[in-house]
Amino acid sequence: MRDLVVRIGDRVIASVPELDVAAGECVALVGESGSGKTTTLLSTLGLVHGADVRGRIMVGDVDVLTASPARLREIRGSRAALVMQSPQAALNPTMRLGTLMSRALARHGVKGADARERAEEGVRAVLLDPEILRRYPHQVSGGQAQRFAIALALALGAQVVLADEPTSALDVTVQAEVVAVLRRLRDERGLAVLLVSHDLALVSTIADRVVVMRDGAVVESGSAAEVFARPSDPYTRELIAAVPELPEAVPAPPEPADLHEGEGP
Amino acid sequence: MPRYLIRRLGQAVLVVAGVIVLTFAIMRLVPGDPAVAYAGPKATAAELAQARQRFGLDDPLPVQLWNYVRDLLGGDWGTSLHTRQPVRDDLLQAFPASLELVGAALIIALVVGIPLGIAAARYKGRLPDLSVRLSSMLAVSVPVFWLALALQTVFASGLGWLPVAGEYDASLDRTSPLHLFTNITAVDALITGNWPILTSTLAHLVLPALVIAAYPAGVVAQMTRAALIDESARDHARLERALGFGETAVLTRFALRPALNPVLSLIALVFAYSIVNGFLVEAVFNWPGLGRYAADSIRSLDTPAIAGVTLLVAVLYVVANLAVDLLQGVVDPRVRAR
Amino acid sequence: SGGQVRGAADSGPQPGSSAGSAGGTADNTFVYVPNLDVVTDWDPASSYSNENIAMENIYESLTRYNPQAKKAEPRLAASWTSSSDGKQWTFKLREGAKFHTGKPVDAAAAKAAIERTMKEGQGAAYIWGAVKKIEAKDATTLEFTLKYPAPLDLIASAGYASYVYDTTAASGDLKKWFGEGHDAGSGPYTIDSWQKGKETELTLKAFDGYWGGWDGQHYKKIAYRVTPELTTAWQLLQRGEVSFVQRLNAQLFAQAGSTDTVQTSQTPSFQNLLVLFNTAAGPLEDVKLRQALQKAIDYDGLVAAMKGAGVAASGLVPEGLLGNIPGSTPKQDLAGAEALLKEAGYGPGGKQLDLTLTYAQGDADQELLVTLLSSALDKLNVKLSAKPLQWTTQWDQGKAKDPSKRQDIFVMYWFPDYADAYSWFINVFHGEKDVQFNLSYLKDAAIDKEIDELPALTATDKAAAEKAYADLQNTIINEQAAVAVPYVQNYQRAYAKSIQGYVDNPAYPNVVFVYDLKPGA
Amino acid sequence: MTLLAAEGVTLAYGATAVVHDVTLAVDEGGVGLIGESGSGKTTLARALLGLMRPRSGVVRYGAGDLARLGRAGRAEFRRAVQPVFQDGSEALDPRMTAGASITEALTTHHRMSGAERRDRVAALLADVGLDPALAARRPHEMSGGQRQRVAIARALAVEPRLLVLDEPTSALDVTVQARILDLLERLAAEHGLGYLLITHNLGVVGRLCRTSSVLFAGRVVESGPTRELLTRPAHPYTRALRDAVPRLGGEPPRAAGRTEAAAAATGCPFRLRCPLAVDRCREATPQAREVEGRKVACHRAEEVLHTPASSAPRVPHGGETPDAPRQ
Amino acid sequence: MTAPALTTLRRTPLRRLAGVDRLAVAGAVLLGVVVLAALLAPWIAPYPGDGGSATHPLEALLPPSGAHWFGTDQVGRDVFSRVLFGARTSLLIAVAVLAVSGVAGVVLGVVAGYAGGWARDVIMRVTDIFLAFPALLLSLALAVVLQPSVTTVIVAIAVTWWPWYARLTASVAASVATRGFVDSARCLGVPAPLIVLRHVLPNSLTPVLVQLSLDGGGVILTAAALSYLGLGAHEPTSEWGLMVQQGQSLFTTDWWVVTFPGLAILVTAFSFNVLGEGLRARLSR
Ligand SMILES: Nc1ncnc2c1ncn2[C@@H]1O[C@H](COP(=O)(O)OP(=O)(O)OP(=O)(O)O)[C@@H](O)[C@H]1O
Ligand SMILES: Nc1ncnc2c1ncn2[C@@H]1O[C@H](COP(=O)(O)OP(=O)(O)OP(=O)(O)O)[C@@H](O)[C@H]1O
Ligand SMILES: [Mg+2]
Ligand SMILES: [Mg+2]
Repeated sequence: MRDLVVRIGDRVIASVPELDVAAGECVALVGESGSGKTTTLLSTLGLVHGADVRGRIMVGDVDVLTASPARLREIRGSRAALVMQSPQAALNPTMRLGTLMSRALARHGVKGADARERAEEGVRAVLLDPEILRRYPHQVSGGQAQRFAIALALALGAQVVLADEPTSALDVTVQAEVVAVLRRLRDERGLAVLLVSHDLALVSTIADRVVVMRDGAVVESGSAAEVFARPSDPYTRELIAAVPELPEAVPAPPEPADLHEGEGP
Repeated sequence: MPRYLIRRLGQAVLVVAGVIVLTFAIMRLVPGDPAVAYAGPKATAAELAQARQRFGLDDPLPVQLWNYVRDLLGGDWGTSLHTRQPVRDDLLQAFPASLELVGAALIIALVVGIPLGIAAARYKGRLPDLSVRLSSMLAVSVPVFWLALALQTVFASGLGWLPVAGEYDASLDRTSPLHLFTNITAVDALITGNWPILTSTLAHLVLPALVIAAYPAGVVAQMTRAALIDESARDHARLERALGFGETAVLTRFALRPALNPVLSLIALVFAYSIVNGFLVEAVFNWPGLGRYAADSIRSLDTPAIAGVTLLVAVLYVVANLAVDLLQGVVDPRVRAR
Repeated sequence: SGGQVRGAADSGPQPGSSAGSAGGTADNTFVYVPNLDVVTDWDPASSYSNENIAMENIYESLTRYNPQAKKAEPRLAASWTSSSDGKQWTFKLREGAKFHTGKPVDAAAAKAAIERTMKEGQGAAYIWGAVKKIEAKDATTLEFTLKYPAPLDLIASAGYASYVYDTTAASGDLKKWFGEGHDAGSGPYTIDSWQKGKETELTLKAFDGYWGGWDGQHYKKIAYRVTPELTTAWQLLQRGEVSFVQRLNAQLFAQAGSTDTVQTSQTPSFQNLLVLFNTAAGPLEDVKLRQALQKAIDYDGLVAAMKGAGVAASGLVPEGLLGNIPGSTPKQDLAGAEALLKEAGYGPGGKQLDLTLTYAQGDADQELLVTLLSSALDKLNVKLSAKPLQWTTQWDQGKAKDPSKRQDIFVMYWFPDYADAYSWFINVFHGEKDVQFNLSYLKDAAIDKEIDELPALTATDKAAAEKAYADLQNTIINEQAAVAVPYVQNYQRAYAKSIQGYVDNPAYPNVVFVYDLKPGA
Repeated sequence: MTLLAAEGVTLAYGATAVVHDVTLAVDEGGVGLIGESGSGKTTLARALLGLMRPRSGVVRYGAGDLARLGRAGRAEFRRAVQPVFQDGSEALDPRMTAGASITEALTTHHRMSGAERRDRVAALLADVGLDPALAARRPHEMSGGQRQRVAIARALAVEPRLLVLDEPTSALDVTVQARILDLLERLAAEHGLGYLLITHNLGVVGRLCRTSSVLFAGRVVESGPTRELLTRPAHPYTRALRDAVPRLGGEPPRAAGRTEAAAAATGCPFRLRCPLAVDRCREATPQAREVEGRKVACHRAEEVLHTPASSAPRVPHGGETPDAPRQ
Repeated sequence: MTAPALTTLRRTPLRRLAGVDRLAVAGAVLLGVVVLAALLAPWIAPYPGDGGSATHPLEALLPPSGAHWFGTDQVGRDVFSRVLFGARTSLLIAVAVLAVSGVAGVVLGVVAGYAGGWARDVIMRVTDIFLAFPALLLSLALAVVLQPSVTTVIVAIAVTWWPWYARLTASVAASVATRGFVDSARCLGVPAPLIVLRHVLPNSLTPVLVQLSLDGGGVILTAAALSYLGLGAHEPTSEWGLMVQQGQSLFTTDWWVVTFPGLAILVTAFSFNVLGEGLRARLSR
């Protein structure tokens, strides 16, 4: 994905001069509520309605704004997939997860045994039992639902996951689990992740690059390490300062050696 | 599910009990002495007293109520004053025809209303939407008795496309008599393969069913539209779009099922409403249903018959509600979990 | 209810019958359209309601009234004689007549039937009130001895309670047997199917053993198709689905007159509208108020608005019957009415007078009367609360034991049970122990006495009878103001063009003697 | 001094108990109540506010039982204890202006002249850092932060001694949240207020509360000095919570075992999610006991305290051990 | 962040109107016309007397013409004048029914919704029972018991209508009662009746008001149906349902007698529906 430029409407809801997400990279969009994060994310898939979207949005080699509606529907799901904020609400309540999965696969031309295989593989990749495909949304937990949404993306072969505050409705313990899955997929499969969040602490632990937005405009962007270490914009500084700190564990427990090897912001 | 079911059943029984009490109360308010009506105008004082005793009219009200309930449960719904038949038999006779009419109307309403609702939701805010909204509002605003006259005059007597009135061409009774099983003419004709009567019945059904369908079709279209718009604005619809499904597919393949739930819960209400609308329409089309029976009993202040119809329709409503609740469980797995 | 069959089980599908074509004439069935349920009582002894349109085709009485000749003609009785004092009547029965049960119609059977009817004492059984004794002299000779002189040949032609039927038809309770839809008549048709509440409530089929025989053209079946809406009935007739419509409104009747496929007949009837005022209780106890109401009715307007469905009445007795008093047609007089109201303390500026009125549900002409009357009264500060009811209900309310539950004004049609003016007086204005048809609740010994003398006078001295009738009408209408008579109905029938030989017989209101008709082409 | 306390309180909606046998005291310093969503925090708060009757146990106000207070006692309780709810727009009647809402609080317990009222409203608004002109606005005309401050001003209007703060900032932006927390800190210090702070944000408790309790599935699993709890958790659940909190620039958070597992109905409620669960945990419900300066309900608390985090819950790794789904 | 919120303050009344659903405006205008017709009937009707007790049997059933726009009826009354006067009857019934049942339903509903517990159970079960009778059916049964009149119609319909408002209000009030500001008022020590009056009631009313305007059409249809069955208004009152019933058998010959009152019912019910629908659309946004 290259050269993502978004300008919207007469009232500018989101204006992002430049935003690239490379394979295996996690880019985080941060900023206060209403700053245009979701809008930016959705315009990537041409899903912003009732607004005037200008600029150039490329998903792979497809220009979202000039592509035909059919072509656009083609890339949705198969190239870039969405993971939304509230896990259960994002799933159709009257449909077994497997039904949704197979319909989505069929939509992109995968059917029959092939589809079953892809579905189970996707589900396993997010550490779920394929049995979950037989359940309805209200029978799964928030974390499971969120992981299933990621599994959908994997099964469809999406190279980029667009995650809109995927964990803000979850408890911290569950959040950790979803984030771990995302990280692992990024590392192991080279999945690109565009993550929207307002939790700077969370972002700091996962994102490679950070884009800070305010009132529809980008105020700062750069590598995560840089932005957190030396925020240049006053607003970014305020954001960082507002993160409540836990009292440090004294003494800090030694890190287990077999986990989280070789990663970090 | 079973516990939920039991609770619903309990509620339904409670409501039916209330309905019986209320019906009883209304009946006791009706002017005129049932004993006089029964004993006849020339009854002597002794005969009157006997009639009073027979009807238990001298008992205290709670006892009368108890007797009434006991009779009802025992299948004795009283004797109609104007047909002089047991009310229960009258109702059994008239109800299938009403069911046939209202059933046909509801089928029309669903077949017309749901696609219109979908179309309106699909083109929300555009011309198709506006026209569906306006026409559905017209449909729920039209006085049925007037619509019945208008359609009959235009399509039956004016253009001659459809039969004027009646349940089927009566001369068919002689050329191809109908074996009755369910007492619903169309159904019986279908299962016995009586094609002349079936086609005749269907032709006769069209106009009255259309008239009765106007209201439910309007309601269903409005409700489908509203529920679909609601549903398609939900998060899950956004996900479905993001999976590459087009707007129409999102509406019909995904949003429709959860959206059907509110539509379904309307059906019970609309069903009862339509039966009552039959009171206004059946006479015009000479349809031998509950509506005509009710209208006749009302005009003749036939208390047992009025009570019978009232009870029957109210109980039907409760049962329909129950059925709809069960159906909702089929449509929406969340309900099953309750 | 599995396995029940609707329609005639015995006449399976007939080859060549064109399904869906003009129901009725094509397959030799006469389809009659009544606007109300047909049968309320199958017992020929007590039947006193709409079912007469069927009963007259199933049952026969000794004589039948001929409106052209204005006298009774033979039916089951081939001839009859009476003694000069009018108290002894001998009927000679037709030979070869059979009941549908297979039994022959003989004098003993006729005696049994009439005696049972008298004993039951219901409906119009009063018509036999003069009879002291019936004897079956031989198989065909039936002799009546009367308590007082009475026109028994006319009485025997009555539309109700005059039927001769087989009293031995049932092994058990005869009334119950009738109630199940059986008949025991001797007429040309017998019950084929009867389903209360169905659109085609009743069908009759030809009785093969009818004494008249079935040579020549006759309808073999009669169907009664209940159709409450006039418009619907008219449309059915127009499309040829039915043969005969009992009643249309004036507008539809006019349309029918100019429709090719339909013929019409308009006949003056013996049926007039009575507006009965409650003389016994309530505000109308005051005769001034009753007179005011008489004056408030817009007689001319009503007849005009009816457009031919009725003619102005002159007194209680319709034209064509002994006792009719020509030239006493009433007129509206609002000023007079207002003055009378004022005298009684009501009227504009006075107290508001609240009155209740009951009339027949669905009768357009009565509705017109109600509209005009309530409008006129509204101007006079009288509020009329009019309730349309089905007959039985209206009647029950009129007969309520508790006078306070009765209406102030009772609107109904009256026609004689046999062609004689006596019926109006004895039934409607004679004092009664229990209210039956005296729905003005008039109770006046002098009037009763005069009424009681009428039959004898009619049988003996026509001129005196004429005068007695005139006096009575003056007393009842003008002095007592117990009733207003706005119009006499014209029967307006519409029926299929193909039907030949239809004659409206006002003595049998709404009855079509189907046997007498020719189906035509 | 203890102002308000729950003693062995069990709370239920209909037949289902959602809070079991909880004992908790609120005194003048800040007290924190931590727990995941649905653990019963709000329910407990409602009981403490007298909005809900305990099925068993008592809520004590001062020396008396809250359920048995007389008219006067109740009025006094109402004046002394005030809530601040999660969402400011919820706590304010959408049809009332900010001024009217605050005035309602003022006049419920005191008679006041119009001028007095206006002055007090202005003063209260200023107190929470708002422009007094805001008094004329309705909730939908204000930002979330402003609404929350009006709600706080309203609570302060009756000059309470104790605030029950039910997730007062979770609906707000991080920056706004920080400002509100500052305000609370300041007010508590200035007015000598006691407060119960309910949250699932450990950072917030760490900053504002001297002591805290951790709720899991309606049971207090650990309580004691906040600092102790957060630095050296004695209950595996507390530990999981703490480890799962992402830290700015810190390590990626760790997930705590099978997070979708439900609370166990018998034995230790946490055992299905607990990496340290042993047979005993299934057999006996652990009772709260004193362990190194805190109360903890865990059979293996000592081990948790003294084991290094290496044996702490792990993120299940790789596709080879998919979670057994449980319903 | 506060900027978008602030704009609502600066809205002028005109702008606010422009923001209202166009359907609602259309409905309101249409209904306004009907209301005006009702109010001004005695002045704008060409034959005001015909709206009441005048009759002209000699001019019966004249087709529409310059003198009688909608023709004349069976007794020669001007149908146009009667349709205008009929608007008074219909609107009177609608307003009275909605007022009576609305107030009764809202009061009971708020009590049920706020109090909860057994009070709610009792009230809701009673409403369930009434709801099991379709409105027209129970009205019919009642109208049979009572003397036919406009008052009877009002009473009969109101009896069947209140449970809808009770149920609606109860559910809204129950959800309002769980909202923070109600708890917050309770915590302030505001007495329960005041809480209901000040907080619960005002915040529960909007959906009821929308429902009321939607129901206007239903009431008018039911009232017309009752009169059509002869259980409502009676002569010489101008009432549309009654007019249709009396002209029914004239439809094929003298269409105007039935057509215009029928259209009047349709238009009035339609305008209520459009207004209500518009308000509902506005509310749900
Ligand atoms: N369909 C729309 N029509 C008009 N304004 C919109 C629409 N969608 C979003 N907005 C406005 O655009 C701005 C940006 O919205 P967006 O949802 O992108 O913000 P966000 O950063 O995702 O906020 P949050 O953190 O609350 O999710 C907001 O002011 C919002 O009110
Ligand atoms: N009104 C209610 N009726 C029935 N159950 C309820 C009700 N309110 C809450 N519950 C249930 O009680 C339990 C505790 O709810 P509570 O709101 O106290 O949790 P919480 O800790 O405040 O959660 P959160 O962090 O999501 O606010 C949950 O399982 C919830 O589903
Ligand atoms: Mg967003
Ligand atoms: Mg909570």
